Amino acid sequence: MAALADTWQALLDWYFALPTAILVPIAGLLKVLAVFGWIVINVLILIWLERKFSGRLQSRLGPMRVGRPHGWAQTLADTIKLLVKEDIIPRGVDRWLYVIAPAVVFTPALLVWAVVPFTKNWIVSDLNVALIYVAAAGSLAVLGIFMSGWGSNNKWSLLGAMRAAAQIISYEVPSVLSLMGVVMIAGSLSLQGIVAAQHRVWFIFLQPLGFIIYLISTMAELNRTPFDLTEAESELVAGFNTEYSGLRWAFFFLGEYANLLAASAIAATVFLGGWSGPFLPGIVWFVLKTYFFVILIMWIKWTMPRIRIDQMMEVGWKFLIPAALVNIAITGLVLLVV
Amino acid sequence: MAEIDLRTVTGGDRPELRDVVQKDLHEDEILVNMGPQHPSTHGVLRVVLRLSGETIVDAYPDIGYLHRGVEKIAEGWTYPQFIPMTDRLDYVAAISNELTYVLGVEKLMGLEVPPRAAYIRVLMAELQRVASHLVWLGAFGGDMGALTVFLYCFREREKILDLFEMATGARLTYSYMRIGGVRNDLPPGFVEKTRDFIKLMRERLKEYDALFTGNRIFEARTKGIGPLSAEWAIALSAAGPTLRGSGVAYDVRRAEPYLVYDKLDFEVPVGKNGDTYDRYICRIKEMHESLKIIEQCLDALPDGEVMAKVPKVIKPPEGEIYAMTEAPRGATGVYIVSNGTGNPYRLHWRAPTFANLQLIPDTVRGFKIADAVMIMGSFDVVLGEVDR
Amino acid sequence: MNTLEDIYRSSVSFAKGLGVTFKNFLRKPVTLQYPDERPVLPVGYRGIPALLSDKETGKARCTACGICARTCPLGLIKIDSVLGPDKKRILNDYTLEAGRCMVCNLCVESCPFDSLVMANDYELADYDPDKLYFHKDRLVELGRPYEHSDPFHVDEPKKAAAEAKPAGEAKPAGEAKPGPGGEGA
Amino acid sequence: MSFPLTINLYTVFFGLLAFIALVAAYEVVTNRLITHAAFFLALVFVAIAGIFLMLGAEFLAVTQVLVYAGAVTVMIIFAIMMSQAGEVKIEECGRPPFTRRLWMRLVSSQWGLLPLVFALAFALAMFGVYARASWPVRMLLADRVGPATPNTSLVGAQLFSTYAIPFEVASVVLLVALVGAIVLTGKEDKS
Repeated sequence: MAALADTWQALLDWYFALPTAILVPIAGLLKVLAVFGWIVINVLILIWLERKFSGRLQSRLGPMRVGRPHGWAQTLADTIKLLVKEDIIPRGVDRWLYVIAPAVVFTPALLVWAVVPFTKNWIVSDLNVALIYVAAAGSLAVLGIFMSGWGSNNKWSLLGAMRAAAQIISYEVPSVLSLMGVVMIAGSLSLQGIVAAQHRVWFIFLQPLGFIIYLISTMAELNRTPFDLTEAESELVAGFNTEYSGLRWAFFFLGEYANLLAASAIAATVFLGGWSGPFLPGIVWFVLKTYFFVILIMWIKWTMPRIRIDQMMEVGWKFLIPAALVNIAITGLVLLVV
Repeated sequence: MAEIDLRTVTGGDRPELRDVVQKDLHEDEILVNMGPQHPSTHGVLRVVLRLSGETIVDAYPDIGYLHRGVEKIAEGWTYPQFIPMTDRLDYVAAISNELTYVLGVEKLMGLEVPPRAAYIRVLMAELQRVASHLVWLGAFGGDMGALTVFLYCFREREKILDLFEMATGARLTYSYMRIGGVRNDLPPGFVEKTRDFIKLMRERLKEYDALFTGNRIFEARTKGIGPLSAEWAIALSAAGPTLRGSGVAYDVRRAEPYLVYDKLDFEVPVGKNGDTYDRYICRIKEMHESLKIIEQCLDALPDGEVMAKVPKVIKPPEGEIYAMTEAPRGATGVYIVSNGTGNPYRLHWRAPTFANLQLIPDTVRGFKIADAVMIMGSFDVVLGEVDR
Repeated sequence: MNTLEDIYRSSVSFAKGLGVTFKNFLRKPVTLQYPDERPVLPVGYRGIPALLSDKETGKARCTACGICARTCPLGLIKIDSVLGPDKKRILNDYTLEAGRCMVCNLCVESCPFDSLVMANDYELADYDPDKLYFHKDRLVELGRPYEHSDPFHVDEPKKAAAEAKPAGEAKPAGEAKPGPGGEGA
Repeated sequence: MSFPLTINLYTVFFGLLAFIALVAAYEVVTNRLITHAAFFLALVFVAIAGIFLMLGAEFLAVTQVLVYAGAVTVMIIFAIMMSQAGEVKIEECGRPPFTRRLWMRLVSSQWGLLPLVFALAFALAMFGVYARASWPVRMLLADRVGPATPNTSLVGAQLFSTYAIPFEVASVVLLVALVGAIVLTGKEDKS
């Protein structure tokens, strides 16, 4: 044990003695790897959780066979299955777009994690425009969906991509606007700053309207029921990922759950005080709050029927955006008065 | 571009369909094959959609992917042998098909079934109606993305299937009705279990209500979608809840009572606007009515035989007959021509969903793809019956 | 005002829906872990037709009359029999093409000697399609646990017929012709 | 902190991003598949955002991605898909292998060397500017030079003081464009 500790110390010493030009990129790489690992492990848990949770909601058991108790290894088995599946690129697809689309969909989910504070010190980069950065990263995913939709050379895919574009573009507006109230109170766009501003009271209590708008628009951006129009199974077969299979499809899946996790983490950070909390270490609070949102979103998903595309646009433009603007106005007035 | 778009796996469509769908195709419009392998066509229905954006300009249903030649098979089989085959027509409501068929043969032979058999038949048919409507409700929810309702409905249907299994020995293709009665009497404990089920079902129906009926999204997705006027429904001989949803209070059980329906107290729910929502409400109310009928049957169940005296070999006299019952999907009819031998000379099956299928183009026109899914779902199409 | 009412109504309906799913979350799952737990089959469950055998002798009760073979809508039953010395048919083999059987129960009902039964077995899949032709020995084995074809009550004529069996086919039903029961002979 | 023109990590990063931006821009101009051109345009925007980020202009970088890569590109792609350009099939374009395509572009096609020359000239100019200017490079040095001062407030203050009128005028112009687009695309209700 002592020898191991010595080796570790020696390694650290050696590392910190490195010139800056090498040290900084290595540190960055390590951070990226850590975040990637965090995402992959959590996605494995999330997929299992979604299956078990939806199963219980539906009076089922969910996976039970692979890995007892309660089929904990099911996702692992599925991952292996997807990895070894034959890689099919249908004839007539736009090869380049078809191939890179899954990566483009997944990358934004990875990017978001660069600014999410796990604890007081655990953060890849405390960007001072973190909140807008999150929105910007989210808006990139739509490009990937477009690539897959167009590249698949399939009408259902194309319809799914068109829907995705309309949906994500219109729901980005209320999503960002709903966060503005928080920014106005916190006086900072940095997520650490927002966490710090919540040391007395969580923003969910100061910004209930903003929270609801954020929740709805986030669910829309995540393509979760009632807003899962881009891959609405009963309408568009599988939407933009109709033609995908195997590893590429797995990337879409990974991206979807990574996005869910990221959105939940942002919601927990912005509205529930992030890692701050009594007694327990910060990381525990952070994970608890994140998973609270994950469960909430899953619960809504497995209860609601799906809304129609034009109705969804209507909700976005005619209800959420005005409501978000009203929220900003009220927040501004209150801030002026107080 | 249209030529290549409509290619099926076997290469090339039949010219009638190809020419029709491509007629006057505007350059803004695209043709999309919905089905025969599509998650929401409930089997192997194919609908060619002509879309402008997501709006449906026109729809062309194409059937025949499940054709088995049932009517021709009947000509080669004896009358009792055909009973198991009727199970395979509308496989979601097998008992109702059997009932239609045996009623037809009995009418042809002038047979009278014992009262107990008549009550058991009604009891089974109504249980089947609830089971079938549950399948429909679940699939309808699935069409709308509410998969949880799907599983709830199947959970409750499982209870009905348990009852059926108890009484008939099978869960899907019952082969229970016989010419002259039913195969066997109700097993001990069946009545009590059915009463328990009715109690449970009434409770669960409230839960479905909470998930759907008042739900804002559900209302937005169904109200005013796919309206069907009463005149048009009659003109295209729509059947079942699709017809009644449009406000036509026609129910074979009421209009031409068979078995003991004239002794039972039940209502025929009708809709007002004939939209998807009304068809939904009709079916939900029908489930309540069916539970009521089942209860009355259990109360009034007389003692006695369950089979009439029937000759060993069934050879109906020469003649032709049309018998009709109200199956869960609507008026199901059987037309039998007998030439006095042991096999039907000709048998024709009148499938309610076949008639309802004609309504698709008229009702989906001008709506979105998502609405089309809902509208088709609300007709409750079972392809086994359509293609025969 | 209309909008506010709408929002209120929607929220209430959503809350109700979430309440229902939550209530079901607390309920016990109904899933049956199939190979580990097995369903309790009701009396009279229809699995696959099997031959009933005599309790004492252990031999099949079948008299090779061939009515079942003619009743079967799909013609899956083949009976191989020889004419014994006392003009009685002796059952050689009884073949059921189980892979195509639709378990309609018509053969069991038609049997005048109460010698067929619907067995409860349902796990009869096989890798070799040829093994799905069930022969006499297997069918007798499948029918071993059952005493009568009618699970709820044994009606008298059939019972009598069953008892009368050793004495010969005193009551061949209606128009039963004692011809060779199948083309498989 | 000023940067001499030496080969260090930042120069490498800049070179990489600039190269990506230039190649992508070249493809935007010359690619015969209009959807591909649109996606390359998005790549240009992202690469430029990366350069902004290197220069410590986080707000600009993020806005660049949000508005240009996210929204504007999507609008362009949307327009392409809605228009009849979507009819062009990939096979009809007859994509030759990459090396031959490169050769065609460079030497023989009607585009010839022109875009490349322009691109190279632009690159040289950019590099000259980059070499001379003094950049507040903070992003990658955050650990060494301390936390960055937020430039969001700076941008905000500028927008609402010095550039208040242009800002408002621009927003009115955008509004007019928005309304115009709706009027132009909104079809008459036939029924």
